[in-house]
Amino acid sequence: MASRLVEEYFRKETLPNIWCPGCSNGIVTMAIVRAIDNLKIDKDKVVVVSGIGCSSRASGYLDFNTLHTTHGRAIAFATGVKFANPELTVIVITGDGDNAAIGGNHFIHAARRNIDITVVMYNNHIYGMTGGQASPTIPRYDKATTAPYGSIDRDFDICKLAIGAGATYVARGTAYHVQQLVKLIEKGISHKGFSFIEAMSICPTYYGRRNKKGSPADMLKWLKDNSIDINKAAKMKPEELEGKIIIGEFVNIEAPEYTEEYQKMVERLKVSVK
Amino acid sequence: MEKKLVIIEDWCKGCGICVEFCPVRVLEIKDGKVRLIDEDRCIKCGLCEMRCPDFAIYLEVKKDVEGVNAGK
Amino acid sequence: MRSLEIRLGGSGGQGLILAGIILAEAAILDGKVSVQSQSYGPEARGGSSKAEVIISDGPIVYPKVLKPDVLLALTSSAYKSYKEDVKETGLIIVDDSVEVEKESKVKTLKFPILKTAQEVVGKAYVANIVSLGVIAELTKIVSEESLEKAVLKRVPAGTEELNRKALEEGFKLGKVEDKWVEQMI
Amino acid sequence: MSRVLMQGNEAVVEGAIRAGMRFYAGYPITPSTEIAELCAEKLPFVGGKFIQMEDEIASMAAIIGASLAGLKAMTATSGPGFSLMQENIGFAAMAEVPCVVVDVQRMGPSTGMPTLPAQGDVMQSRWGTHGDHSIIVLSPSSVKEAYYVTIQAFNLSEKYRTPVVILMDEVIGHLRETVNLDEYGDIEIIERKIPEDIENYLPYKDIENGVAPLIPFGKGVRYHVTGLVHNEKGLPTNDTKIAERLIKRLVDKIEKNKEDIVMYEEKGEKEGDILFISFGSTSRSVEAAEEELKKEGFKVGIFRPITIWPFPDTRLRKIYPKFRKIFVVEMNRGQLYYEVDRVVKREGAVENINKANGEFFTPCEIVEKVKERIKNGF
Repeated sequence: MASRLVEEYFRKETLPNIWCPGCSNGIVTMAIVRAIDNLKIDKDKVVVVSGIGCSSRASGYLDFNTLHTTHGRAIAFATGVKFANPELTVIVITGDGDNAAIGGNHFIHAARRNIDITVVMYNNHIYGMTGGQASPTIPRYDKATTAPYGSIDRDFDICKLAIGAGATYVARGTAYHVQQLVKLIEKGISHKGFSFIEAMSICPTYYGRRNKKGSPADMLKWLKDNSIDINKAAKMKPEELEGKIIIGEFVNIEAPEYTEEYQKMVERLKVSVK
Repeated sequence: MEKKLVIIEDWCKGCGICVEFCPVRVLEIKDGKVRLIDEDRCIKCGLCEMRCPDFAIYLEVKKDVEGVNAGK
Repeated sequence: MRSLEIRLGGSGGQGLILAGIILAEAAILDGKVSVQSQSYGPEARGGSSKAEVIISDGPIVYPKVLKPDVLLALTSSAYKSYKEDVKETGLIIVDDSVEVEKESKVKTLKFPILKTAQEVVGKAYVANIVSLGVIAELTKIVSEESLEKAVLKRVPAGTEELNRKALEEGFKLGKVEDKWVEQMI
Repeated sequence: MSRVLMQGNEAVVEGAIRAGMRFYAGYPITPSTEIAELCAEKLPFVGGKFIQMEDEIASMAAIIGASLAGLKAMTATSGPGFSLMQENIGFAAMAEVPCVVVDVQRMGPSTGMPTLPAQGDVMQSRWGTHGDHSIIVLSPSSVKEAYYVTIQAFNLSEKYRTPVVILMDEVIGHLRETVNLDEYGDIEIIERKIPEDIENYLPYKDIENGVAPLIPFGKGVRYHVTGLVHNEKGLPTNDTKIAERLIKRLVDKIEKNKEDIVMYEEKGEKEGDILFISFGSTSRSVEAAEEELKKEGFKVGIFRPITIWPFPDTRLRKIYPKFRKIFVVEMNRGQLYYEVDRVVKREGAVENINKANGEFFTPCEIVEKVKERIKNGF
């Protein structure tokens, strides 16, 4: 036996998961499951699509319709699934390498279309599956196997990118603030349109060791101590926010949703043909 | 309503997250696995389950006399 | 089995590909078999443009024009590029703005196609339809009725009258006394 | 429908809709763009979906997703886009998702000559994606056949749960011909069957033709689809025995059913001097060349594979011994030639006639090249 959530929503024969000890991917995956459970969505109608990387392995453990695709392309596959059958609830599980580097183009265009897909990006600043290379979200001057002297790249704020590309629900949570993360994911799934939730995660094995971040618990504590709620952040000066993680809801707006717009066009055409 | 803390040893990787975030410090890592030191002091808050990356520790909720499922 | 090859040459934007399609569809309405192909430069307008049509009584195996029986050239460059390919027994139709060789082995006729489109019909862009009128009148490769039907099926809604007039003006231009026409038929 | 003038690209769309295609995702590229444009125009009226994606990688991904969600799906492209699609074509092969990819070939490599024809993607269509797999590739040589071949592409993709490539070329894609599609009469359309017993459904078990019926997402069977090596449930595994069984099944389901899959056409003499082998638009030039050579007293036969991959080798083995010389004519530097040479194990029997400059073969050129090659006898 396992917990009710595991019994109900996981493929038990695939557990234990392959993630390293202390990896927060399991925490975020369970947060997604809690959100689906809270919303009481029929699991036959849920499709979880993932790309390639550590976090993308989550789809295999989950007892939904699951699609583990190619590197960076999860959102493009998900677009096909959702557009073909808009009744399905489509959730994309992706990572910072999968989504912000190789998958960046699909990400911005899905946001632009405002197609009703919820993307949860596990951001651990590193490519874990391939052994710790720098991702587009690695903090500047932090180290990775491909940035042995510290990364000189500027790091990417993916929430800002999502907002710029037209996503209609954008939020950031962390693997420490689990209750809040569950709520943000719930709201993202309920939201009609393209929803993006960035889940700040920890990779104790590659990112943590190389950058001397301590134990998994230390890394979660760091998330706790360095996260600032968006409402509080609004009252703070830029220099006070330097190096901090702003968490909460950035955008929650209504806009025409892609699959509905297509259906409306079809209805209009039917009328005009008659 | 009765709650019981359950540990799935096979799934536990001994990362120690639950130990650190237990508000009453009743968990420890022994031989690479988590262990409940003192059941009486456990307040069944569920924070360990919330942050366990391996789904290896959880509160089992048993139905009470009225038959209300407290899990939902 | 008789088979006629027609090449329409000019510049991009003159509507020659559409003209080729219309000619091919008119032939089908006449109960014949036709194919149409085209080539164009990368530019949608202004580059060179070529459309080809083969009209036959039976199946057409090789779908491209090798030796045109009829060449239409609306520009000098089209004339220069394609005149050598035309069969000796064929016909070259050019716009009167095109300077033609005096010593041409192939029968060559000049018509004010572009001018008629611009000044008589009133729109430069119907030169393609004027051309079709000229070709049909001269060669009888398609019937006038079928050609008119094909034109009206393909031109944009709202331009039917304009194109009908363009076709008529083309027919008028093409009414010339010439032995070649009898040979062709 | 009766007799109409139809473009090759248009015939593909007509065939696809007839076959039940209700999802198209694509990205504009010459000389295939008319396919996307016509799908955008027509699909809303038949209950279908059209989406213009951000690139060809996404287009290929979207049709796989749509197919898993239950719609017959297609994309179309040309060389550069076909290159971009390769990884996800491999995913469709590995995850066994039915879909149809049209490659209207143009002159390459790279950007090449976008408006001019070529047949340089023969090997790419077979081996373009990495790893061992089999694939079905069909090549029509007329507008009418483009319609028929597209319907069969969907049928084969459903029957064998595989991506099917329609290898067209600029000549057939842009050519308009007089066609009467009614002449085909009723064509059988293969639909997806949902099995009675979905309780014990295994998406990757060999039930029939090497595959299990594909139950779309959302129908109550929750299974996993992955590009990783997987067991019958679809779950990833590193078990080398399972891997071997899987790859063998993926290859065998096509190679062992070759006789059901292959289509070809034979014309001219059954034995004689010259056997021409060509496909797609080039076979139109070859047919015209054959007429010329016949007039000059040569005995000429034509073998035209419509299914390029798997190659119809069983049939070719029966035919070729009766000819003295075999010429493979293609608009490339020699690709199908190697496959023919593999089948015909006779020293010096197979020669290639090639052209790779964006020009369509004229019958005359072929005749001249043949005469040049045989001037010192066969």
